[in-house]
Amino acid sequence: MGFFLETLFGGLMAGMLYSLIALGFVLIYKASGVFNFAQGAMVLFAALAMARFAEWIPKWLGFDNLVVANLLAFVVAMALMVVLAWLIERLCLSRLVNQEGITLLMATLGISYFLDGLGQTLFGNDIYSINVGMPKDPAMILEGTFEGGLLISKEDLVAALISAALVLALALFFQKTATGRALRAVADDHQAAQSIGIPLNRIWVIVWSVAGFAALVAGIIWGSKLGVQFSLSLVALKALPVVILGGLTSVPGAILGGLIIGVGEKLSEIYLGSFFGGGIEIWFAYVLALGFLLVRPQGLFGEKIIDRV
Amino acid sequence: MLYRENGQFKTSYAADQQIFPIAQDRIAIGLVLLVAFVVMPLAGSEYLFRAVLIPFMILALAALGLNILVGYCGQISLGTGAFMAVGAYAAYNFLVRIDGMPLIVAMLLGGLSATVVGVLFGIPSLRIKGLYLAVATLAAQFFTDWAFLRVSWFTNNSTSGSVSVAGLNVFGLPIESPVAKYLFCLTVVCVFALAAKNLTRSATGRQWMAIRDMDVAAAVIGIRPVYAKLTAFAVSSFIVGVAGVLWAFVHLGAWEPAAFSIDRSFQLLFMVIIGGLGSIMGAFFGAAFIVVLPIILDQVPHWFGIPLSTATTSHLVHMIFGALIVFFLIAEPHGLAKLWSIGKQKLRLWPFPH
Amino acid sequence: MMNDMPQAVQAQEQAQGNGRRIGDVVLDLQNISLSFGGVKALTNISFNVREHEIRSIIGPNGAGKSSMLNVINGVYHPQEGRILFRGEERRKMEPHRAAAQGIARTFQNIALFKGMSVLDNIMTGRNLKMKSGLLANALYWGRAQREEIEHRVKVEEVIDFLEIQDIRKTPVGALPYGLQKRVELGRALAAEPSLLLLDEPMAGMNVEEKQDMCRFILDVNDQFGTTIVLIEHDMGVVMDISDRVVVLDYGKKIGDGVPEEVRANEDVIRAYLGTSH
Amino acid sequence: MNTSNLLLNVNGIEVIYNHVALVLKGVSLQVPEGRIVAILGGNGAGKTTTLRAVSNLLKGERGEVTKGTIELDGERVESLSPSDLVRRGVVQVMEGRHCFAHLTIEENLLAGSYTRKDKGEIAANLDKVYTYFPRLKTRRTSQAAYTSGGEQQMCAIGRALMSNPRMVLLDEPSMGLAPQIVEEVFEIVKDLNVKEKVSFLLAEQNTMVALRYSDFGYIVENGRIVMEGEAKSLADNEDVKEFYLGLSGEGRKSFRDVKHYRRRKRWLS
Amino acid sequence: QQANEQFFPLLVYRTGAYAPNGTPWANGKQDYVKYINATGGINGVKIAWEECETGYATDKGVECYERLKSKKSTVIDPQATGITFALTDKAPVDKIPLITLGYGLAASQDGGVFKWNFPLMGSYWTAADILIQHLGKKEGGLDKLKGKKIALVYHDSPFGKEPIPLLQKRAQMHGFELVLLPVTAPGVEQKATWLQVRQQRPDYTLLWGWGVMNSTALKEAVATGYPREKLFGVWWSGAEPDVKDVGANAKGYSALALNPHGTDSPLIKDILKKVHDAGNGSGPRDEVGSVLYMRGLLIQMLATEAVRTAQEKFGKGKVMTGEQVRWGLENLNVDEKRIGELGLAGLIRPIKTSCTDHMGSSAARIHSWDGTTWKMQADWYEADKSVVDPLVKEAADKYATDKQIKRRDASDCAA
Ligand SMILES: Nc1ncnc2c1ncn2[C@@H]1O[C@H](COP(=O)(O)OP(=O)(O)OP(=O)(O)O)[C@@H](O)[C@H]1O
Ligand SMILES: Nc1ncnc2c1ncn2[C@@H]1O[C@H](COP(=O)(O)OP(=O)(O)OP(=O)(O)O)[C@@H](O)[C@H]1O
Ligand SMILES: [Mg+2]
Ligand SMILES: [Mg+2]
Repeated sequence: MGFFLETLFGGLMAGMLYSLIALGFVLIYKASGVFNFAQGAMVLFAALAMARFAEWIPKWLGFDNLVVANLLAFVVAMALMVVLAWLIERLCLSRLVNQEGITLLMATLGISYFLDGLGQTLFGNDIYSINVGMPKDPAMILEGTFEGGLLISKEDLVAALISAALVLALALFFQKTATGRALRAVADDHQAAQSIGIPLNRIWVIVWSVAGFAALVAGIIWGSKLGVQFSLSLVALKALPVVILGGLTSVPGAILGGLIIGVGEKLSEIYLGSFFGGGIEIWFAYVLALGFLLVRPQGLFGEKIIDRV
Repeated sequence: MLYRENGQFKTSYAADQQIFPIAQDRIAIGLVLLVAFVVMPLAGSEYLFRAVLIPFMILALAALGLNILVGYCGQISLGTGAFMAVGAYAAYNFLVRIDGMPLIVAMLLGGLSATVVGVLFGIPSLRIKGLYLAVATLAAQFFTDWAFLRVSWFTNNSTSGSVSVAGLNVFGLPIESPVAKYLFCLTVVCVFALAAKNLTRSATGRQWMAIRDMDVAAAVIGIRPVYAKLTAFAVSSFIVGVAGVLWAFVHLGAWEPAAFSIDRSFQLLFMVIIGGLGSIMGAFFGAAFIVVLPIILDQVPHWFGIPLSTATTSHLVHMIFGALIVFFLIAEPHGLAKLWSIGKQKLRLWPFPH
Repeated sequence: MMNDMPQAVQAQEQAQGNGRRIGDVVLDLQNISLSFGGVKALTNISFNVREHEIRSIIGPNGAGKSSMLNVINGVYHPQEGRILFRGEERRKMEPHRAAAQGIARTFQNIALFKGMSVLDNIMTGRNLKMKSGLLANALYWGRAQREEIEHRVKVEEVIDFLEIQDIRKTPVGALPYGLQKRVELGRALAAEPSLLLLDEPMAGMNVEEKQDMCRFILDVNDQFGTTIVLIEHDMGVVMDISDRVVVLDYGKKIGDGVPEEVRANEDVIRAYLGTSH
Repeated sequence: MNTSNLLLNVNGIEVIYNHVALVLKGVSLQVPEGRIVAILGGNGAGKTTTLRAVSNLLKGERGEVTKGTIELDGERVESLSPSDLVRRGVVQVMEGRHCFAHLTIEENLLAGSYTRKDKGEIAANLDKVYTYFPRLKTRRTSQAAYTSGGEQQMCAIGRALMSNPRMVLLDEPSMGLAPQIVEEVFEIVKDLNVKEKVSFLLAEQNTMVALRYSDFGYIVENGRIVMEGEAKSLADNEDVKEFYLGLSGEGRKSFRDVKHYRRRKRWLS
Repeated sequence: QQANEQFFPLLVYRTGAYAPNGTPWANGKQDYVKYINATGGINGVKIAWEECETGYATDKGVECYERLKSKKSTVIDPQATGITFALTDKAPVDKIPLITLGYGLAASQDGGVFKWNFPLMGSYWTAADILIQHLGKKEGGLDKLKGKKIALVYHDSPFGKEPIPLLQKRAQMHGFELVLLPVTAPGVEQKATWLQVRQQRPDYTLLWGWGVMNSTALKEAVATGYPREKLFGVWWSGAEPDVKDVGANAKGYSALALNPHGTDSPLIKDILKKVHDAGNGSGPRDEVGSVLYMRGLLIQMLATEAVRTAQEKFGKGKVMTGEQVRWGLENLNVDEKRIGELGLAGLIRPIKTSCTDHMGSSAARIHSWDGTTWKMQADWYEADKSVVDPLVKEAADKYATDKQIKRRDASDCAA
């Protein structure tokens, strides 16, 4: 029982971390109808910026204070992400107005190649660490109830809480504000949105900046967990089943999807894995998502796919 | 005004329904085939065959298969690598387990196995659409990755899970030298390109495209979505499976599941998009762009003797490649094949601009 | 059913006057109700369509006209009611089965296959009649090629009929709206349907183009004996070419009869026509 | 035409799609302040393209203005973005409705007020639209994709009005609307024109109604203006009568008879 | 390159997911080439070289191989298991030997079947064997392993799966329980794996990872409180990039050391002087002497030694062909004396290859992370031939049948 609970908690917390990445996908998709293939590259880029600036800034300015260094690095990295968003809009998206989703997806692939190259050129390709003071050691709770206690990873717990807060804030933003509504309008029909005066360029800069922010937070959390290195961009793959399970257009969906996938894959690996020889969690996550989709083709909270004649 | 269809009147529907109704096109394609089948084998270097042309052919074939599914039938798939793997491992098993199994038969059986798996994973497409389907097909990708590692029967109990083939021959002719391999791939590619072209210009192809463009309307005029989608999955995975066999047998010789990883799936999808959805030619353009361009970019600094470190070159190649993708999409969102046809159209009007 | 009789007789008489023969009921809709969630699109609607007639459905926007067509060819499944087609009761049916039974249609928001040429679009209309299989098509030899040419001949007839020869090879996406509507009609005609459903085929056309379209519709009706169900907002067209007219309003039937009768109907004037027209 | 208070002045524009298709071949037209101007013409004549050129929505269709100028209040506006134009009071209602499918009717309308910041004004506009189109009020909570064609058309027009425009570019507003609603829509157009001084440039197929409600008309054929004039004089023109209004000497011909007449004509030729 | 230069194609990866590991490795290779050139070449023959970026991808690797082989390549270190598989087929045709130091196919140790493969100094099987020996020694005898539980946390790929047969054999011999825990590549998510470790409480855990999988495993071990002292890695899990980011938390973790590291040896001092101080270093100076740098260096050194050996037979001061270098690799004899000359006295054990043994030595040590550096332990281990050799023979024979290769006979060896 204790072990089951540990697995469950582990799954929930892993799921929250997936949600955080999934959020980036959802934001951009929801707001502009683009499936942003470059999300992984953005996470890496942001994390690299954060890690390197936290290392460089104290050297340049000649001080030695981790907190200040991290804060400054965060600001600089965020500024960089905004510049990036602006450039992406200027050089790429604004010239692809009204194109089909698949073309835009392809363009984001180009962006992702570009960012990979740029990130490694600017920041190097070694392993760097982000130290924002995440607690690394485990905590034991309920030692009286269960033999050996229940193990909770403090790092994961903190990360999960941050993710949850971020996701919540963004969900509110989308549902409640006029900008949120404009973003959804753009996703439905670029041309019509333009025709009624929604400035696509501004909207896109905003969205990509917000996605850049989400990428930065994800990059910091995952980066402090895994170390900042190229593989960080691959965690995006873990977020894909979450995105479709929750629904491409739903911020709350990203959370619930994350939790379901997190718990589902951990439980399956531990309780079913041994029957299959192990290593099943990755495909199990996708099969789980597929199963849900068969019941609800638009994901749990996704907007219904409309086909009418 | 070298390129004109004016004055080329068709007197029968058969003539109008040729693959290349315009005489200049026929001549051009004849020339390309001549170069490919005769000039290249005489003039090409081993490097060109092994490192450029063979992978290019095989990936173009896979892209062709995928294009049937994505470009013609509108079902986005990210499981292409999986179907290639199924083809490769199935053909491998037929080859090693059945004595005297000819390569061609093993290859076709590999393709058929991929068809079966493809249709199986195609069933969700009856309900799931668009990007949701794309991500759902990743289930096929990860599942096969896992299965070929885990189930040692597939790899003939090799300890590491990697397998290899040797002594390939077709009708007694060995497929060992680069030229032989090249010609073999070329032939297979030509045969399948022709078959694919035929399919796409026949009733089958129109059914696929109808489903792609508007599935409700297609159903209303009497096209069965189930049949159209599943045949697209079947044909597509058959071709992709055969490409998988070639990739494993002819190009790599020895391989592990990673040869058909998710990166391959993405790579193929990109070829199809950048080349041009719904175009046979597009598959070749796309493969050329994604396979050949980085190789060339990689060597540019060398040609000019620019001393750049390997890492810098490679980062630059990444950046330039990414930028080029965006550039070409902006120039023509419907891919290189469309750019090509607009070019031809301009040629048709030349020297008048409009 | 009973109160349909006088109308039918009248219609028959009128039709004979035009040199055509109106036959028995081919399609009989009885007490159809359809709702989406809370929205009642159709409430208890009954009417029939006779062989060879031009039957119009009119009504204000959102009255449920398009929904009615969708019910007839199986895109929507009504919650209540019976549908008899050629005397047979139809249970829940997929659209492609309806097509197989000879029901073709066009759509209100053009539903052409955007990526294909005009020729290919119309060729898809013959899909049900083409029998060669996957392998034969891949080889494109013998039967497959013969079949392709045979059907091409038929399609060319349709193209000639609709006078769209010069845009044969154009991708439909680049065509102006009016021509797209014509191509869509061509696609439906290529199937040689016995019942043709037209959803606002003349929307967005100027008078000249409407005249052409009317001519096509009348000729189809006349030459091939095709039964036609027509939705149209142009009262001139409706009154001129239809044999009988059904009027819907808010999902309810408020009138049914020959054009003159409908035009005089108080309810119809109030709900739809407005002051005299 | 009196040019002293010209609102919009389009001068000899050429438009090319996809770098190859030349669609407008020198179109010039003027919209004076506070007037309703109609562009008439057959299918594919270039009406929509003209409107897109004005509202700068060509880019998304891969089209571009290659020659000529477009002036708003005497100021060149070709390089302004569509949203700048909306801020300056020029808004387009696109052909084929283009409602935001996943948004509800009310959200669609509110999205239309993106350029307005004043909450009170937005609420007032919303009320105004609902009074003009009561049907929308009853459907306000359903997703636009699930409303009927006519309801979507109303939604599209209403959405454009939410930005308090000075000039509306209306592309085929009558398409798919019931006759009564067509009248209503044009009444609303007239109303807005009279009461709120909104100018209209409208592209229409329905020549009859369009000429009845507009002040001035242009007839476009094949990318060129072939005729222009006061609406009244156009309506009296014999050619216009025959080809655009379907009227011949003795009044309207039945659509049924046209058939025989036409067919005979074809046989003769 | 000029006609009188010996050409070395250097397949490397300095970008992508494995760049942190690939870069020092590549720099080591390059530095040694530069060092040899700086000291007069191989008996006067200068070395020409060209790098090609594979990004760890097999198809890129094949492309690199094809591109560089036409320049009369001497010997190739593919730097990746997947590329090795693909090249194993091509090498005999093109007559270019492959060095796969400490990786590749374990069975390729058998030169009778794998004429062109040289897994010098160790394979995954010798590695696994040595790890078990080490555990046995800790327990005070291999027989004390009875009833113990040993988990293998491995990269789910041919690389990670290769040691399993040997470990199973050892498990049978000594009666310990082997728990297999695959980690899906690339290994960024291992929570389930380590929860299982926590549940099963193995006495020891072997780590068989590469790249990001290693540091993630260590972090998860920390997060689930698994003692690092019980965690033992293969030599691909025991370099600086694997622990750097975990820092003090990884203290106590041990891994196999295939090669020495540090900057104390005469060789490294000389390289720092002649290459780096001359402004010619390939990477940053402080990377010199790191574990993977040293591995690259060693690979290039053995390749150079093979050329030297070949020159002894085919003509000093001449450029050797691939076939001649292959002979050199097969007749390598790096004894204590030569090791001393190379400037690595006491840091590596003698390597002597033969026609049947393409490995030459299986000696390795263990080093442990003390929170800031890797500390080498004194004991040398060697794989137990009686355990490894039968497995090698069996696997090689199977490969030979599959590939229709005839085992080389004595005459072939003599040639
Ligand atoms: N995006 C496009 N790409 C290429 N050609 C186009 C495009 N849009 C329109 N055209 C072409 O431009 C011409 C004019 O089209 P436009 O839509 O302006 O006509 P219209 O007068 O509005 O016709 P309708 O009454 O049918 O709406 C047509 O021949 C059409 O085929
Ligand atoms: N799939 C659907 N889901 C929800 N509501 C629908 C659906 N289809 C139609 N409706 C609703 O049913 C009602 C009738 O719609 P329908 O399209 O049949 O009207 P119509 O008579 O064709 O109107 P128009 O003349 O404007 O085209 C409308 O209120 C519409 O919103
Ligand atoms: Mg309708
Ligand atoms: Mg138009």
